[in-house]
Amino acid sequence: MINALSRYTILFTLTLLVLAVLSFALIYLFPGDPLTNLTGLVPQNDIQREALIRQFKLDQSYPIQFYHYLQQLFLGNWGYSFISGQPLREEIGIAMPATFELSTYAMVMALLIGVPVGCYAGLKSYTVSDYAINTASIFSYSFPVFWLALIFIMLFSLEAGIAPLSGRISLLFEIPNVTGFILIDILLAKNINHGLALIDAARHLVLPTMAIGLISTAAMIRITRRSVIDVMNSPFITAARSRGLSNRQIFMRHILRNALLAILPLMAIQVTTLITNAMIVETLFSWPGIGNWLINAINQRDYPALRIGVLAVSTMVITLTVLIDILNRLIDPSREKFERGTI
Amino acid sequence: MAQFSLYQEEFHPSPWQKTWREFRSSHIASLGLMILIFFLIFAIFAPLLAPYDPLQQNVNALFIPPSWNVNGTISHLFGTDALGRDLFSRIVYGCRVTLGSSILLVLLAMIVGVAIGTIAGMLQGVRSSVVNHLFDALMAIPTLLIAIVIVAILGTGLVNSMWAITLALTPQFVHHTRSLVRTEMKKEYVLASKLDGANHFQLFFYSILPNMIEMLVVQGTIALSIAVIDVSALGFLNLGARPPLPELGAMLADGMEVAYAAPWTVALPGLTIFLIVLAINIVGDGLRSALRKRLTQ
Amino acid sequence: MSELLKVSQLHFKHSNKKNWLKKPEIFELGPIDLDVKRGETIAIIGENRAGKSLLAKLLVGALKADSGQITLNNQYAPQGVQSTQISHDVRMIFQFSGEAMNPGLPVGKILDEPLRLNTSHNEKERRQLVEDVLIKVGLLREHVYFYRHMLSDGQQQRVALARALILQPKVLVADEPFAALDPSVRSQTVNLILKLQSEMGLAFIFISHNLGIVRHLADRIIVMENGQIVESGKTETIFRWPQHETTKKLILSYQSLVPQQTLR
Amino acid sequence: MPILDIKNLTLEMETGGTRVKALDRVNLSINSGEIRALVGESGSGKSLIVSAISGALPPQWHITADRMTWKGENLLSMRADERREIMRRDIAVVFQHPIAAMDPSTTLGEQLEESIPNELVEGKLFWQRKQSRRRTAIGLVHKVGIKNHEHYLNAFPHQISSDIGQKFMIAMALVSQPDLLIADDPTRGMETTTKTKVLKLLARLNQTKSLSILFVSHDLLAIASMAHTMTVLYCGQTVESGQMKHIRKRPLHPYTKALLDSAPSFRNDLPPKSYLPTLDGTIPTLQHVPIGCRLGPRCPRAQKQCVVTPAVRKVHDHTYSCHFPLHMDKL
Amino acid sequence: TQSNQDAFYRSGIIYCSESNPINFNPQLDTSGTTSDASSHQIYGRLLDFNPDTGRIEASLASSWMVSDNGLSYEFQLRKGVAFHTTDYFSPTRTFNADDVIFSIDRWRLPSHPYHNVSGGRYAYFESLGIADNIQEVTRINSYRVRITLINRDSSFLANLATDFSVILSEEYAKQLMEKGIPERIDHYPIGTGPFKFQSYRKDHYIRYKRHEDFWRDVPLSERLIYDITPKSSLRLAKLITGECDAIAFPGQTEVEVIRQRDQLELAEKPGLNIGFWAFNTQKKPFDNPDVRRALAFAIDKNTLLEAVYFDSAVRAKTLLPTASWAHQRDADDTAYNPVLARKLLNDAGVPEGFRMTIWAMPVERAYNPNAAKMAELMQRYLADVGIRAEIVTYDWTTFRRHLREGLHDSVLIGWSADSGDPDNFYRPLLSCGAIPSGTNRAMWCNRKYDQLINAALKTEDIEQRKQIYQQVNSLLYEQLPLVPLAHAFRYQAHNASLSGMTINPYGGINFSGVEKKL
Ligand SMILES: Nc1ncnc2c1ncn2[C@@H]1O[C@H](COP(=O)(O)OP(=O)(O)OP(=O)(O)O)[C@@H](O)[C@H]1O
Ligand SMILES: Nc1ncnc2c1ncn2[C@@H]1O[C@H](COP(=O)(O)OP(=O)(O)OP(=O)(O)O)[C@@H](O)[C@H]1O
Ligand SMILES: [Mg+2]
Ligand SMILES: [Mg+2]
Repeated sequence: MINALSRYTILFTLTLLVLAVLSFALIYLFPGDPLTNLTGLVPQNDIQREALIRQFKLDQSYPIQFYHYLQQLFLGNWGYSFISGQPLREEIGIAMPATFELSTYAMVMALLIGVPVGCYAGLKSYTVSDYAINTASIFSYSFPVFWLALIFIMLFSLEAGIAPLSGRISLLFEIPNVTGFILIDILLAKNINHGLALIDAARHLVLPTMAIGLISTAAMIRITRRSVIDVMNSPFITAARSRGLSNRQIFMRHILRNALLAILPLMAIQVTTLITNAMIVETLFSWPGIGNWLINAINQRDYPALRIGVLAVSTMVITLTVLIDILNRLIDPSREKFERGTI
Repeated sequence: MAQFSLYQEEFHPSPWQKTWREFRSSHIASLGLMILIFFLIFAIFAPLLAPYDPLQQNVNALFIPPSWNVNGTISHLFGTDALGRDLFSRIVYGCRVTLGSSILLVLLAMIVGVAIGTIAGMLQGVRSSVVNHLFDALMAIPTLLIAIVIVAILGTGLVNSMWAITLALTPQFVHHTRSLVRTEMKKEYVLASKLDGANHFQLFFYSILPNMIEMLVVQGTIALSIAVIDVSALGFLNLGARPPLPELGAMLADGMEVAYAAPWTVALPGLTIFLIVLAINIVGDGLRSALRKRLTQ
Repeated sequence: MSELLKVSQLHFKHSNKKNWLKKPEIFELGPIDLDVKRGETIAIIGENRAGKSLLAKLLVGALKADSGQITLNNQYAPQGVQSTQISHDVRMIFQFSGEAMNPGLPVGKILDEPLRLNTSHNEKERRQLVEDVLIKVGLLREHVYFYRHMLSDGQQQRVALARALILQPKVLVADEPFAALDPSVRSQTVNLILKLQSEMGLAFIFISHNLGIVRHLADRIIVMENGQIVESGKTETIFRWPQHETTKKLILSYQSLVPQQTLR
Repeated sequence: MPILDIKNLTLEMETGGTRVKALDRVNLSINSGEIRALVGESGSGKSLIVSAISGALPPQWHITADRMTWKGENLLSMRADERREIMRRDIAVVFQHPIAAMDPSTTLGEQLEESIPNELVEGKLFWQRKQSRRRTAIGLVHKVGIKNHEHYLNAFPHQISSDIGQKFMIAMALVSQPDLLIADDPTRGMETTTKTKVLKLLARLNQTKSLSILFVSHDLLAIASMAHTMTVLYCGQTVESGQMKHIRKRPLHPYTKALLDSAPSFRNDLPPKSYLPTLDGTIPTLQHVPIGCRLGPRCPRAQKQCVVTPAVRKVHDHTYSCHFPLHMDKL
Repeated sequence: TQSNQDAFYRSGIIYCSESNPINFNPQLDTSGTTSDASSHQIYGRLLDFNPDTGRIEASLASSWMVSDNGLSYEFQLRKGVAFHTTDYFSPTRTFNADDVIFSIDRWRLPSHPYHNVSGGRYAYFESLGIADNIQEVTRINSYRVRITLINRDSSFLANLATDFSVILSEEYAKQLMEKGIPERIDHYPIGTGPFKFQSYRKDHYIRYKRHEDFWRDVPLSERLIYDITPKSSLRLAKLITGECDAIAFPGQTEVEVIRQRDQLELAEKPGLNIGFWAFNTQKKPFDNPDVRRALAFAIDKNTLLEAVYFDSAVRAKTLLPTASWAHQRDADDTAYNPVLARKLLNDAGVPEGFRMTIWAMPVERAYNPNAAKMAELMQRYLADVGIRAEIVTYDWTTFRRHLREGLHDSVLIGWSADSGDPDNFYRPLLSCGAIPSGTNRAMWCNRKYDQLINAALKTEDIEQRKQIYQQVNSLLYEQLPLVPLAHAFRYQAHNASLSGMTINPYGGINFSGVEKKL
């Protein structure tokens, strides 16, 4: 196991290194001045420019530049947003948790609803309820998330007026950003009406979470159902049954376990989809997350922000996938090689 | 000498034909396929089917509701948009742009992915595992990010967004090809071919490729549904196709500006994307279960 | 009888290091000396994991030995998969499993492959050869269009045999060719091999756990244990006067199963 | 009074759009303390019978029988939980593919311990029970001839070879001290020494614990050495059934004879390297079974009447279904 | 509890604005977004326009005197006007003459230590050439200031009342300079306005708090929040769901929706603005007036008006809207004539398939509610005359940055007047001095034009000025550096629960006196 872990660590570092190289290359690939792309600073005159170039070692060879770049990344000097002039680390520090929070809730929703429903459909495979669930899930799964979100907005916000359509919380609340997770930050905040704020935040959360969550839930149902059916049809379940184990025992000890083990690697893909969907939905719900931030950055041609943002998100996603991968390996002894499947 | 009584069938279905038979026996899957073909016909014969030029503006016909609305006219089946363009024609062309470009890029991703995946699968040892891991990692990077980077470098546009999606889809094919090649390579018939003196190239073409086609088709449908969603999502976010081009996602984004005055400009393109994706998913699902059925038999 | 295949000091070491916690499972094969004469049938017997399959693979060149050499017709045969001479003259039938035949290709294509790769016949000649060999192993011409899923186990085994025979090899190596076959199909296969041997002068090396068949078919027996040949000799000698412990155990337990009247 | 009694078991299933009879009026009965062998070619439906008895068939298959009783209780009309109870207490099954029949995500030890019925576990507190389970498991593993229990109890199914798997399956089957053991090809692929050991174990259990065994195999040698009675199956039909020694001496059905003849070990008169007697052709696929006697096209004695399914005939306790049985003239 | 909850939601006003301000100092930027976010909220001016009459009235200057030659202006300042107290600044004194002098000298004097802070471009003042016309600003006493001009300027007082002539705190500036962070003055502003700046997050919000010591006695909401929402449809949606109390620039198509809803109120007024299509006259072939004329002939203005403004606009012939006293009713206008257009293009040597860019604003403005749509319409018209137009759009800030760099071929943009004076149209839009300041989108410089508009300022005689502007109009028709398109209505939509909202003809939104009732 330690062997595998160290292998993972090496490969993971390697991947991050590749990402770092790519993001470093972006300095030169993006249009405009490499210096600005790197730092987000616009030198006012040539003297300042020279000084900055020397400071960021842009006059040195590429490897040295890259080394310096890595160093700065580690030290947390990620440069400044070209547009707002804020340190990028701060901006990402606010935007990233927002996306993460949204995805987490959607994921929790997908797991809490998707897995039991998927199990149910799998156990009742080829019955009416299974067909109904399956049809519903393939429908939900086919929604383009942006359209679904629009429909939600029209139905629930504009027509029914149940839930607000933008932001994380009414702007009247002033919630200091501590953890980046709004619900936690509300609890940490002082001088506000916590109950009111929590309700308000929850109402803001409902629609975006639903929009992302519905698609992920549908995917989860389909994965779980498939996996449960596969496990149920496998000979070892027949064998267990003929050993006289009770249905409950079989389900809890054998079906569930093996089905979930098969689901886990697929979750890695789901995480990617989920975060992509979260990023798209953010732009519709004005959720102050990383997706919204990146889209704004591209509209504003804020190259330093783009570079760091892309690096940050891909690092996050890859870290998550690798973690799931390792988890999978830890708890699933039987899988020799981790294979990704499909829904 | 042994005499065989041969129970000859009318024809000898190849595995692929068997899967096809299974597929056709499912009504839902066939229906999905029909819808998909319907859209494909839209895509291919758009110029013949569309009653108007999708770019032709008509200021005298702004915001005409769809024909089923009391205020609608039959000359504009789906109504018109904010510039008086015929929405039906735009959607027909939209299928062409969105679905057509998706198919193209999936094919491209497939070819590249299979090539790399095969090489990675046939090479053993460290090189392969590093390549594999890197591709796995790349696979995790959301399309949106890649698209953002590409758009930042090359500028917006349908073609640029297509590059991005191709780039994002390729690892998936690499991965599946690689794992398939790996498992196939362990099988005895491959060893037998090797003993016959087949080189890697021959092994691939005669032993592995015939067994890969189904995986490719299934994987292709998955990739296609992702591609359609991605193409339109990027269009929607203004990172892909540019406004006058009738791309479904871009049309949707366009319609959002006038969502109150003309809700159908949001509803219909969205519905089209949804139906295309749904049809692809149903077909993919049908294929997979047909495949599964064939394999368990 | 002339010496066809000569194996000397063949050595193979394999260490299986899957789990870092435990000691690597080292498996060492050999050194092995063996010679095979024309038309001779040799049976390899031994316990599970004795290295029988490994030896078979080494013989046909599916694996590369660490040291030692194999000479074919007094010619040194280079080791390894790409050696055409070996693949031409020493052919292998794999232990029956669902994977011995490519599921995506029809029988005709499968049989065509060795010809295409190893001979310079044109399309038509190859087709002719394929049909000939199909008939030889007791299948029909029409079977060229069949896919794996349309054939029964026995027929699949015949295709494997056809594939081995199509290049007119001198030595045929078979890894448990009968184990998974039904009694009647098994007898058919045994008969087929016997017939081919007498027709083509084929040397036949096979691995089997079925001592009944071994006794019936083999001229010579090789007993393996732990990667070593512990005993070898004429069939009757081995069966009547086993020397090594393992052999004794094997023969004894076999005879304890065989109904008494046959021993009388 | 047989403990398991099956009469005219028919199993129909849908394959490739057509409905086929995979089992056609199969009769099988096992007496208490008896070892019955079930022989037949691959695909003849042996495993299907095993599944039918253990109730492991997919629900969409149609199963009918005139009689299918366990100790007088009708298995077919039984409620699922009653049947499960019987399976847990009285009948144990060793499946054909041992590795596939084990949960890939659980260690062998756990699975073995899980199969130990609660009433056989000593102690009240859970760790005592746990220890007790472990002890029982180790004992069992030793019993079936696995020495290195430490290693194998903590191993996962994919880490073991199939002969170890088979032994484990047997251990798992024996754990509940059943009345009937159904063993589907338990010795496939084992080399002779191990095979003999396993067979001896089964025979001993049969004698000491009066365990009835349904021994499914096409290894005639193994069967002949231990079975008391034997049922021969061909293509989903029972062709012959009776005392082992009778059948060996005087098989009535041409197929049985061909089967016995094909094993060289049974024939001391056979010169080495001579052709073995055999039937032509192979077993037909289910979609293309001939009407009437399914052996028909392959049978050396086939005549016109063979297109009618032969009735079951009985001579003493020796049943057969053939229009033109062998040796009958002598009887 | 319910009442608790109501009280809380009533305590603040949320305004959905259309874009990010560049900073919080309107001196530095002509964009309405920046001034909306700062001038009336954070700052005060010496003079103000009365929102109803449009007349100049006293503000921080309690009274003023103009000398007879029109060159000297003396202002009496209001006493006891407090600056904001925030976590980044605590004033020790109230507003006085030093603040006025600092505020004017900052943009007036290139030698001023603050002049180069934040880029040193003061677009509005530069484009009108005001800085060069001021001789000096003198302090008479703490509450009295005199401004001396070089030339007579009939629009001078009006300019002091515009959104751009805000009063900054001199004390704060000094403090910042000592700390070495002078540029903070434009990002963490201090003023005397009704609201004090609290925090800003790009693309997200701007927060203000009530200025407790505001000198005017008007009701003030406790909190003011700008919710930055670039999409007009989304702004309307938020207005409907009550997430915004007021919105900037409701889309023209949405006006009906707002009218139909009881809980929403829509105020409209003919706006003092002009939407136009400007050519980058420094680029070939747009330096050729014939090409520009050809392009102008290629488009049908009436269609644009119909499709983009939904007839809530007046067709523009000149730069001046109908409401202006200098409006010329009978001015020449280009008519739709594609044949002529093509001919002119051929004559000018512009080939078929010529590619050009039309830059379309990403945001709604009063003068052009949907530039992208207009660009698409024009794209088709241009295609008819064999020109392939590509539509370019960026985020608003970036868009204007690139415009200033002159990267465009042509651009759809416009101008909202800041004072009613005609010079406020002619000078910033097309004078040579306005090129570096970035308001001259055509980058067009014409001596004769400059002479004419300068002459117009020298006289107070309305008729004479009208005469001059007619000459200017015909010069513009000849040269056509830009094609005037429309003068649009101004709309302002807000929730009916807001009271005290007024619509300002010169643009700019003001939340003092606005209250929310539930
Ligand atoms: N491809 C391989 N390369 C190296 N070692 C192998 C390989 N395959 C198997 N081994 C190892 O070689 C040893 C011998 O295995 P082999 O399959 O030759 O035994 P066998 O005698 O054929 O057993 P059985 O009777 O069960 O088939 C085993 O311990 C196994 O771990
Ligand atoms: N799940 C299934 N679906 C369709 N057909 C099946 C299924 N299982 C078994 N069969 C068919 O039923 C017949 C009997 O199969 P069964 O497994 O009982 O044979 P067997 O006698 O056990 O053979 P073997 O000796 O190889 O184990 C075969 O023809 C097989 O194709
Ligand atoms: Mg072996
Ligand atoms: Mg079986």
